[in-house]
Amino acid sequence: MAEVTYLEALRQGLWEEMERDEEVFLLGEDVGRYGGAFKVTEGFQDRFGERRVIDTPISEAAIVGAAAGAAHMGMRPVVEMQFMDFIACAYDMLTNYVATARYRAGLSTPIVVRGPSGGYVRGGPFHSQNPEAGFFHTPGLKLVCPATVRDAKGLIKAAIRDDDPVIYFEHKYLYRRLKDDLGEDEEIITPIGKARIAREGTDLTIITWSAMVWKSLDAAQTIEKEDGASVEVLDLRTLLPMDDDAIMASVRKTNKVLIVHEDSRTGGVAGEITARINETAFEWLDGPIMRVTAHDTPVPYAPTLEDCVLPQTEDIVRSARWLLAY
Amino acid sequence: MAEVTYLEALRQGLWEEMERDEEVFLLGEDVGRYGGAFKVTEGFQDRFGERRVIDTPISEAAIVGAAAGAAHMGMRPVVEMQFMDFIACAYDMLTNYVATARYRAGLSTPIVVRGPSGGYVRGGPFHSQNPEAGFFHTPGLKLVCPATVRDAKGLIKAAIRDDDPVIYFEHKYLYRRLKDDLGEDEEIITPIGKARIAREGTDLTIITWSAMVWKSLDAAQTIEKEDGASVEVLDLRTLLPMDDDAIMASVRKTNKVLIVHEDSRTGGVAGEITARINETAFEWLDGPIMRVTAHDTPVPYAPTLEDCVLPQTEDIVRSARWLLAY
Amino acid sequence: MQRGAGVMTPTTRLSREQLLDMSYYLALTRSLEERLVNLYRQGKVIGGLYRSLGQEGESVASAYALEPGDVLSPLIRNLGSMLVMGAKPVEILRQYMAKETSPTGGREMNLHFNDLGLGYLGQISPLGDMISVMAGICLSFKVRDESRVGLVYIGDGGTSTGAFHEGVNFAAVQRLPLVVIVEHNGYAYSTPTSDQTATPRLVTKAKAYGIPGITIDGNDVLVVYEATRDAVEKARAGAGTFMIEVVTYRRKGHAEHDDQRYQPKEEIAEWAEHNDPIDRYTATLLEQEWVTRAELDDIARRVSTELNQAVEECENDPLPDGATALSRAYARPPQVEPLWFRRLDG
Amino acid sequence: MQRGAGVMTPTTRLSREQLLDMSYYLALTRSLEERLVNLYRQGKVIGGLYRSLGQEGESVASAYALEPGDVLSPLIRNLGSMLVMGAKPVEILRQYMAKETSPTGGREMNLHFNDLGLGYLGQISPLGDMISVMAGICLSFKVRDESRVGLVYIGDGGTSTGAFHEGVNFAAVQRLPLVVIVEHNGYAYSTPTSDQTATPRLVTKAKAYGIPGITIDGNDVLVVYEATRDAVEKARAGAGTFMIEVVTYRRKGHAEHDDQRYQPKEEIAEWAEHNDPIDRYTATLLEQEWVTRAELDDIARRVSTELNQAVEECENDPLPDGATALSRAYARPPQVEPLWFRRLDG
Ligand SMILES: Cc1ncc(C[n+]2csc(CCOP(=O)(O)OP(=O)(O)O)c2C)c(N)n1
Ligand SMILES: Cc1ncc(C[n+]2csc(CCOP(=O)(O)OP(=O)(O)O)c2C)c(N)n1
Ligand SMILES: [Mg+2]
Ligand SMILES: [Mg+2]
Repeated sequence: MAEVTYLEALRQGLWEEMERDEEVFLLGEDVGRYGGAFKVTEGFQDRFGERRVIDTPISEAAIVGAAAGAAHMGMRPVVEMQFMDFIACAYDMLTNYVATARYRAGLSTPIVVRGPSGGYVRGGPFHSQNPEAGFFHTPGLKLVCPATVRDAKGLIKAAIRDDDPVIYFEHKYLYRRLKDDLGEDEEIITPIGKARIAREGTDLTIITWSAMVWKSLDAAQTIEKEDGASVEVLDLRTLLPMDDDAIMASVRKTNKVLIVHEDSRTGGVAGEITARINETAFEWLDGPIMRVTAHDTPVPYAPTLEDCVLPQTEDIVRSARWLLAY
Repeated sequence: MAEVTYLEALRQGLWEEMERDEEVFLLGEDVGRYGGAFKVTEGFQDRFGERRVIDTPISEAAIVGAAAGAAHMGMRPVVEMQFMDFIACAYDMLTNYVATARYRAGLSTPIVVRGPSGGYVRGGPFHSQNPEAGFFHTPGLKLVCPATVRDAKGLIKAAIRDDDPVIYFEHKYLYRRLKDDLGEDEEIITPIGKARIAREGTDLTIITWSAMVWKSLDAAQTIEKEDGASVEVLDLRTLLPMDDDAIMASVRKTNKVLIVHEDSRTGGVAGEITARINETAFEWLDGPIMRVTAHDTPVPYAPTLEDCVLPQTEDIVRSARWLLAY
Repeated sequence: MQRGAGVMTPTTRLSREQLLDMSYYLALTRSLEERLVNLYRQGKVIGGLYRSLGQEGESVASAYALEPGDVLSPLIRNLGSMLVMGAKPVEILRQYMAKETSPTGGREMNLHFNDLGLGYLGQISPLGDMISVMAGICLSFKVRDESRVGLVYIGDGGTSTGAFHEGVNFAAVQRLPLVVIVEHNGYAYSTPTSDQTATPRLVTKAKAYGIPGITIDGNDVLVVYEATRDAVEKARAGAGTFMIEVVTYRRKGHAEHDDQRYQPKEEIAEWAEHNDPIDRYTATLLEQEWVTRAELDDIARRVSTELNQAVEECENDPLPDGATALSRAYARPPQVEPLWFRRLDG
Repeated sequence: MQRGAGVMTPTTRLSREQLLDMSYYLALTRSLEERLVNLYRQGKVIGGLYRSLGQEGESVASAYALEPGDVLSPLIRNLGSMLVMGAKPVEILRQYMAKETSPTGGREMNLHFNDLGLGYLGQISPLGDMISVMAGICLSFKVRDESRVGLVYIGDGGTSTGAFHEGVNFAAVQRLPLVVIVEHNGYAYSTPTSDQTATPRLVTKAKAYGIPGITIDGNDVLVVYEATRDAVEKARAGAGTFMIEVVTYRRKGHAEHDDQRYQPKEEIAEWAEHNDPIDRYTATLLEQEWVTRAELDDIARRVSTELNQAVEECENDPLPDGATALSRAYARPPQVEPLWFRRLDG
């Protein structure tokens, strides 16, 4: 049993689904002969051929549109965005065409749009974005954000099998830094829409997803060690649909909530979570729901600047302490 | 002193700014010889000429990009989106280029992107949208949503003079239905970033903007008449920047909050407002912050369906009563 | 559509029955729009009404060049194409009136509906988006080695969109069996084509994508049929993507509410009097003695009867039940829960 | 840039001084990139490094055809253009190393910075976006009756974007004084141009927009200069938008980390040995006896000294103070408040 990286787990998931279902195919910029900018699809074109691993022109909108058309005909396209920052170029296609297709026209559009998102890699304003909030607001889409090696595999497989369009935000910081042993026997599929308790706790709930799960776990550990308090970390895994039940169960247990996301504050997903908790479990709250997020600026390039803009483990520790003392 | 419509007030604002500052110019689809799909710019080309009122190709991204370039050179472009639904086609340009220009490059980009948004006109999925939440999450943009005839004029003038890029969401339902007498003497300029108390009250605050201000006022009146309760209605006017002070002052006064927006629920702007109140005025709350919004679907076409999806005055009345009784 | 029926007439690849069939669709298109105008004036149409007067020829003839299994995506003025593919007048009427019984159950308007079985995929409003979607449909044909072809329409105005460019380029480079019909009708809403693009011939855009293109008289029904048929056959044979610029004219305003003040009256009159596609087609059929006046009169009567029936059949259909608005945003869950305030007691 | 200096050499519109000046910029570009490679290997460059090896000629020569007041927007491989416009090597170095002293104060990377006074506007990453922005800049020239011209670069890959299409079309239809240089260097990251577009000659795209276009040898410095100069002069005279396809070759990978396995080794070698723009230019200058070997050696020494100084000047500059990250998201308010958790006591 060898350890595999987050990236390798993702690869495995894609590979297995392509072996299983010949309707699954890949398209995107440099996904074929190059194997993708991050080499997620390296070797796929050799195995599955040029018809199932398609190098496309630089046209995010057309790639998504073409995926949608193929999906209407029963295929299962998986689109790579070279960086998730460029999904902005397909915004109209995703929000106006893809997301509405079933509702307005009864069309099935089972596509997956996946790619690297996130910062902490000194990528600057256009290679560090977390664009989930821009799509979170569009009914018809599902948004998936795997945090673990296991979920990188299990969720991509579930996304491909899902009958609704899924945007799949991988975190590039985790690609090669995160490793785990996935065993070999069972098939790993992680249901979309179910959160995961990454760490059990009783005094405070941290609600988070993607790379922030790891910073939150680090913070929880520090607090346990230094303060003796017990922090629960809830990894949402999917933002749309959101696992309200898991959120509320944790809130009812700990009565205090900190939401941590990497994206900037205003209009980030934390707002919605706050609203939902407030609507459903207001009486269970022993303190305000607080947020640790990036600041409201683009993500700057210099390490010192990026560190200032993005949330850090120490920020989570301090905020959690503040809430625990509330 | 004649009454003017919301649309006419907007026209006046644009006209006055073009008279005042020759750097102000208009560009968009059919804004010139036709005067715009809703005739907001009718007669402008006759007065200001083809160089200052430019009919463009159908290319939302290029229109915004060209406006940005001209703005860098000191001009003050005002872009019309024929319907705000099509602003999705300029999403990359607005969020990646325009919004970041000052931050990353020190460039000044004083553009206004304006156009009709909103439903209740049986416009179907692509002529009814309220796309503010898609941009609310982008630092660098300002978002303005005038509700009144006076603000339609005062805010467009302020938006044009603002040194930051402004997206200006007009509400097409109000265009010709809303009338007011603006007097004639004073110049009307409404500062960006300041909310307005549309109605004073003591028992509950409704926070809202754009067309929902009017439904909220109707609801408040019904409640006053039928229940004897006093409802405050806060018209945010601008979403970015948000007038936290006005929000918190009202919350501290009434201790109960209902947020009403026309856009769908999940990921809508109400989430952010909930989070901010919760962070700043949690102890002042005597009940959960609740939301009245559209349902999480596209806006359907048939009147019966649209009525079901969008929030109605009666929904506000019921929700307010529920909160008052909490 | 009466495909392959009967014996070919000289100089065309169409039989007499097929020629009459096209006459039927032309008459049906024009008359259905006239019915819609009446309903619009009576306030029964919800929202706008978009006419194809003077452009029916290119719609009907291009669609008629397809075979069963082929798929097209119409624009708002391609009513004729939809009808040829098998959309029923009563469906169109129901769509325009947002009836419960409409193909979209009142969720969407006018021609925005689809039946992939019959071979049409309704557009969405943002112009240009359907091109890459149709490219994707053609990609499925190619990957599956199916001998099917796609056809997509775009207006002169629509060619300015980035979506058009990305979509046609994608199809071209992938050599997908897609025929792109560029409808050069002089205007995009109020904007003349000369303000839309600096090229006087839209077909020059084909060169940018390395694909063949031709410009044809869009108001000559037989020319449109032959040209589309040629392109469709080549695409079916694996030759990739084609562009056809059809030159026509939009005789009505952008929509019924538009007073067309920007279109010179003489220009409209000129096209109406001397270049109506139905008049020209009818004249040819009669001149060539391929059909008789009586047969055409029969068609007119049939169309009239069918439309009377269609209007009658649906005029009193109810609007959809409001609550159905909450279904089908997703496959799973198939239903959006009514929000909390809708579950409160009155 | 030594504009208009000295006497023209025969067959060119350039003086000897100007020819030497271009030699200087060519050498400076190539050497600066070599310095950057060293710094990259030492781990001092933050993020990726993008080379223009083998393409320096078209960058330098096209920028050199502009006049003071003109504005260009470079891509990541147009280091030569930036230098010609007046960007300083030390600025480039600082950008790549994210120094406090860099033109963007460490907010942005590599060539992504601008000085509209000097006449360059740095790109953003989403390809194609700069074309309509440059169209807007040229719109300001036109509206203000200024006799200024814009120049924008786009890669073979970038021509596939909707942004390219909308931008060029907008400029063309408005007859804006914009020169669009399409850099046909064979690859977009790993994707050969044949997977990007079905047209073998990118200049055919000019036809789509109704504008003139030519294809030239992008590695012939004098040809690029002359062609750009022609286009710029016509644009300045009010003739609208021009497209120039420069045929060149990307001899390095997309970025320094890319092993180029998809580029045939012989192809790279062929271009390196027989078609290097600097070698060719130098050979011509010497053959024609417009310059001497000694003068070129002087330039090499000068470049080396300047770059030594530049590296020394900035290598030890500090990174920016973190807190400056919160300024300048808006003109008003000019500062984002630190979030609540940053105001808590440690
Ligand atoms: C992306 C986008 N922008 C704007 C519109 C609004 N709009 C609807 S139809 C139209 C004009 C279309 O003209 P053309 O493509 O020539 O088609 P025609 O109406 O002439 O058939 C415009 C601007 C739209 N539907 N989509
Ligand atoms: C819209 C968009 N999609 C994807 C990318 C990622 N990307 C950066 S450079 C590049 C290749 C560009 O190729 P080309 O335009 O030919 O320029 P070259 O690198 O050859 O100079 C890609 C795909 C991007 N920057 N923008
Ligand atoms: Mg047209
Ligand atoms: Mg290239």
